[in-house]
Amino acid sequence: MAEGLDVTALGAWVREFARLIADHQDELTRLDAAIGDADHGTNMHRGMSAVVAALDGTPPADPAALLKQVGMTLISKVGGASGPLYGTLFLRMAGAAGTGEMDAATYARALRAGLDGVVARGKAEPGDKTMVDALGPACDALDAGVAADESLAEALRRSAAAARQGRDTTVPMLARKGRASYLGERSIGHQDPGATSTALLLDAAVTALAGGDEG
Amino acid sequence: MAEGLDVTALGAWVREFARLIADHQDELTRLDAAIGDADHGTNMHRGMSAVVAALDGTPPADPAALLKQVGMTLISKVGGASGPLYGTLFLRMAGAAGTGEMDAATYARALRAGLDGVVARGKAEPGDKTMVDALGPACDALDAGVAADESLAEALRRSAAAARQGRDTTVPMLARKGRASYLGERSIGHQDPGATSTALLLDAAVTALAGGDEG
Amino acid sequence: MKKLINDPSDVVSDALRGIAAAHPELRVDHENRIVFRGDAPVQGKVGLVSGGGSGHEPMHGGFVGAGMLDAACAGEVFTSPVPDQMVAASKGVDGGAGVLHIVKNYTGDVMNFEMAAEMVAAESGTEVISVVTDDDVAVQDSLYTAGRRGVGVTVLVEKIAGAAAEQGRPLTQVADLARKVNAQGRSMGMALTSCTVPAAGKPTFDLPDDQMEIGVGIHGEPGRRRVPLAPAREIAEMLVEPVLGDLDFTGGDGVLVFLNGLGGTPLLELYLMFADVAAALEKSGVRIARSLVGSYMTSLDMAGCSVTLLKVDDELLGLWDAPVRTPGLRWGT
Amino acid sequence: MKKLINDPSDVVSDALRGIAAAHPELRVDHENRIVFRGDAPVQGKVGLVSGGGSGHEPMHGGFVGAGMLDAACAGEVFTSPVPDQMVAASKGVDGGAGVLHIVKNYTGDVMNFEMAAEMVAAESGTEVISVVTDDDVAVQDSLYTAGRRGVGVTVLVEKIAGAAAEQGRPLTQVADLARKVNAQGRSMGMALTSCTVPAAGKPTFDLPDDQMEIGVGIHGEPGRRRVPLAPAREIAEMLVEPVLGDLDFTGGDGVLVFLNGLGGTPLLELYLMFADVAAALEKSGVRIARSLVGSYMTSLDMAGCSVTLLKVDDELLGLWDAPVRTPGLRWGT
Ligand SMILES: Nc1ncnc2c1ncn2[C@@H]1O[C@H](COP(=O)(O)OP(=O)(O)O)[C@@H](O)[C@H]1O
Ligand SMILES: Nc1ncnc2c1ncn2[C@@H]1O[C@H](COP(=O)(O)OP(=O)(O)O)[C@@H](O)[C@H]1O
Ligand SMILES: [Mg+2]
Ligand SMILES: [Mg+2]
Ligand SMILES: [Mg+2]
Ligand SMILES: [Mg+2]
Repeated sequence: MAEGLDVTALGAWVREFARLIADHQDELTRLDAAIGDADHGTNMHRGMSAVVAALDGTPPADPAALLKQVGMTLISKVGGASGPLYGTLFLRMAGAAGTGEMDAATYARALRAGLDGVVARGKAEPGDKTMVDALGPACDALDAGVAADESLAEALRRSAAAARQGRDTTVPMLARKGRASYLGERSIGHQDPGATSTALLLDAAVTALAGGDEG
Repeated sequence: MAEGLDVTALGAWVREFARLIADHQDELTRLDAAIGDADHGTNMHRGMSAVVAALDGTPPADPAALLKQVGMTLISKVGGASGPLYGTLFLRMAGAAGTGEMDAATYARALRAGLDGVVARGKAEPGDKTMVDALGPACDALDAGVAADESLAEALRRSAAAARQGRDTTVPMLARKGRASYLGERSIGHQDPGATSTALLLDAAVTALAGGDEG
Repeated sequence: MKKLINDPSDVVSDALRGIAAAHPELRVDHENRIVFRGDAPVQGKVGLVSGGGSGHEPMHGGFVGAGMLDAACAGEVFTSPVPDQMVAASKGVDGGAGVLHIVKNYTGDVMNFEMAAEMVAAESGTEVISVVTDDDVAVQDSLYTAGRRGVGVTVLVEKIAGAAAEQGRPLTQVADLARKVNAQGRSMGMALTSCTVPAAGKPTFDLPDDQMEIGVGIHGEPGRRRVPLAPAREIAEMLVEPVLGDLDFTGGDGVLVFLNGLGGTPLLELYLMFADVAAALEKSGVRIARSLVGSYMTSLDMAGCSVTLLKVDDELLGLWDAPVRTPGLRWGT
Repeated sequence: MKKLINDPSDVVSDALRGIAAAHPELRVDHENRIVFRGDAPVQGKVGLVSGGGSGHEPMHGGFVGAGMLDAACAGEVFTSPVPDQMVAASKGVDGGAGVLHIVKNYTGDVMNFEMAAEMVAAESGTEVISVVTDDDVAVQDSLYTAGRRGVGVTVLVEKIAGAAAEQGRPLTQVADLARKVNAQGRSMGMALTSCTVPAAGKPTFDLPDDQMEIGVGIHGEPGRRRVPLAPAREIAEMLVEPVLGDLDFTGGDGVLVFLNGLGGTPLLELYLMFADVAAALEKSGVRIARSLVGSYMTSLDMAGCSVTLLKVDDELLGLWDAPVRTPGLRWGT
């Protein structure tokens, strides 16, 4: 796979994310049942199905247009906490993406812009037991990969691994944001559903953009 | 035990019935759950507890007064179908009882008057799957015992056996009266709760009046 | 048994304490277990008395107030009240124009109300007329049986007869209207789950996860038949079809549709069911003139619903729309 | 899963069809999933918009009508609606006097309403003020968390702010009143059972037969703690005590008590609970000025209840008593 990410590559990423969400829908809902309201899988699946349908309907011309379309679709189809958060993530990535092919550094900057958007919208800090705990480490890993001049594929693998690790760190955390926070101490010992779907987003990037497996 | 039934003997009968109802409360309710509304045990227990309390409070002077007090208490404490039916049974018995000791023939006439009252109130015919299917055979058996010059104890045993047998015949019947009638064909195969409590009434007579076991 | 109760044998008296606390505009006779209009007896007005076993709330206590009942007698759970209660209620609402007893057709209710009417007649000059409701098409009607159960139409009888009484109509007219509503109404119910009678402590019947009961009443009696779970749309057909088969509801001024929840079913599902009931009626050419959706005649915590159709005309519509001010139904001025 | 539904993913649109069929006086925008007052926009009146996830019926669609909401946006089950809906609703109720958004404090609801308000501001001259309700004392309040959930007080805010808007008061006053009600209200809830989200198909949590959850919200989230089942009287104490501990409700003009059913609990039990809640309040010297008992803010089919107390004064009482004409709450002329 080429080092630059064009609109086709990004489309493949988004579609792969939709596929992983469909596969993990029940798991995400089950995680949300434990510390939330049992809808995260349903929400993400509804949103990503709409995203794929929109991509099929009006194929966007460039990376920025694609990411914007994904963000807008999520905002207008998902609702709940994940709709505005994932929607903002993609909208902010669109703002940082431009219309040309994205290299590893641009991609890293775009994802961090997305993270900043999520934090601006949701006010979560690292350790609050949210998707930020998977997205933050993923951004750091990408930056590190770019700084170490890794290939895009290598950097993506590194960031997906970091996201999965970040996801796992949410288990012992006490939730301070989102519905899980209502549980207080009882939120401890459960994996955050949003961090879990975020890890899938980064896994999808490996499969679709790095041309390799998730490992 | 003396051949004549005085107010003490009748009081013992009613108290023994109350005891049997308490013992069989759950069974009666379970039978009613199958083809009715799951309250026959509760209803009879509430009523007979009130009857015993009333007997303790104001001991009646003679058989007629006792039977009337039982009937009035049941009517004003039970409700449902069994309240008016058992209430009427005792009220009509009171009318036929008089104030002196009852011999077997008087007792048989009184019980039949009770049966007639139940039929007048509830319009059930034999075979409708109601308490009439236990009470009717019990009256017939009592009459037969009296005609055969049996002792009171023998006649009571015979009538209790007939009531139990009548109760058992309700199992294959299709209900045409009471709540069980709503079930149509689905009422078949279940024993009628009212016939079951009526069999207990006749059993109580054996224990309390015939001085013997239920045999 | 998971219920918000104290001692199971205190359920009715505890709930009456709650009704009294929540509705200072009503007067509760705790000893006789009667809910009265605060201003009963209303002079010159026919007094409406109903009642029955408890476990059907808001029926009947929640239908006491201007434009509906004057008094409601609360029996034990699923057990008709005793005659003493109906006697006390009848006396308490007698404003000189006579008293109407509205009785659901159950052996126990009929017998206890009958005895009460006999006692009132013996004791006082109060004129009592009884109207018995028997609208449940799930039950085969026959001279030789207990006949059909009184279910959903009872609420409509209480509202419409109550409005007529409030207008000052005489007893015979109010009774005729009550009979007319009963004659023009039919119902059919279904259950997704059993209910649990507090004193019994466990579900009245067991129903597998993939089955439902069609043709249930409001006392946890099993229904006429058990069938596999089906989508709301098919359930709507199963309820509407026998109702329409029993009486012609097409033409005329249309129908009042009452979709009733049985206690454990939330309003979301009732509205959803109502959409499918309305669709089924439209398909059959039945016009909806009025509708009522909610849990008004419950069967403890049973999940399920019933559909009641009432053929209406201008008179019935006028009385239905007339003001009512009770805890359970309230509209108009 | 035993529910009166068709395809689980159609639950919300199917129920909206039912609301439209049952309430011709409302206008339902099926595409945007908005329930409007039939006469919206009312010129010169502040428009009240609320909304949230579905599964809480009658909230919010059942509170649309004169004297309460002008529009309600229905999200998926337990999922906040999307900004497009609130934008369309705000436009549809804008009668020139501005629009109030009543938002329950959940991350999703707050963010989606926030985005909607930004979009309305960007697109039109309509003034929007948002008031967020957060009355649930089960949740520890802190600057560093999502804060308290908005629960029962939301119904009271919608009623009281709705009455103020109906009287023609300006947007800032209506918003201030809404904030005042939220500030003076506190709630606490409990569950006997979990609920089942239709799309999930099984109960959100497992609760043994002898346990209950104290401190639940209205989305099937487990509560703060799990304790053994207890009599209603003790449950009343468990709910009232933390509410009274959070705000002084004694003295003054008394309180409005709102005892709410969570969907699977019948009215019989709610009245019974209310008796014990009233007794607990009396013991603590809290005077009941008004009460509301019923299932007004449900959590699908969850069995359980919540208690909301609102400190009232003459102004709030007047607005509470003011006429309201919605499917869920209806009184006055
Ligand atoms: N303030 C927040 N900031 C970042 N992420 C959040 C925040 N609140 C919730 N989330 C994420 O959203 C996830 C829940 O999403 P979802 O279940 O779809 O929405 P809802 O909580 O509205 O039901 C959580 O697992 C968490 O990762
Ligand atoms: N019309 C009737 N005639 C005689 N017995 C009847 C009649 N209807 C009902 N019963 C008896 O009453 C019993 C039910 O009593 P119970 O459960 O206490 O009252 P309810 O049916 O009102 O709940 C039935 O099992 C039957 O034996
Ligand atoms: Mg969720
Ligand atoms: Mg019974
Ligand atoms: Mg009964
Ligand atoms: Mg949600």
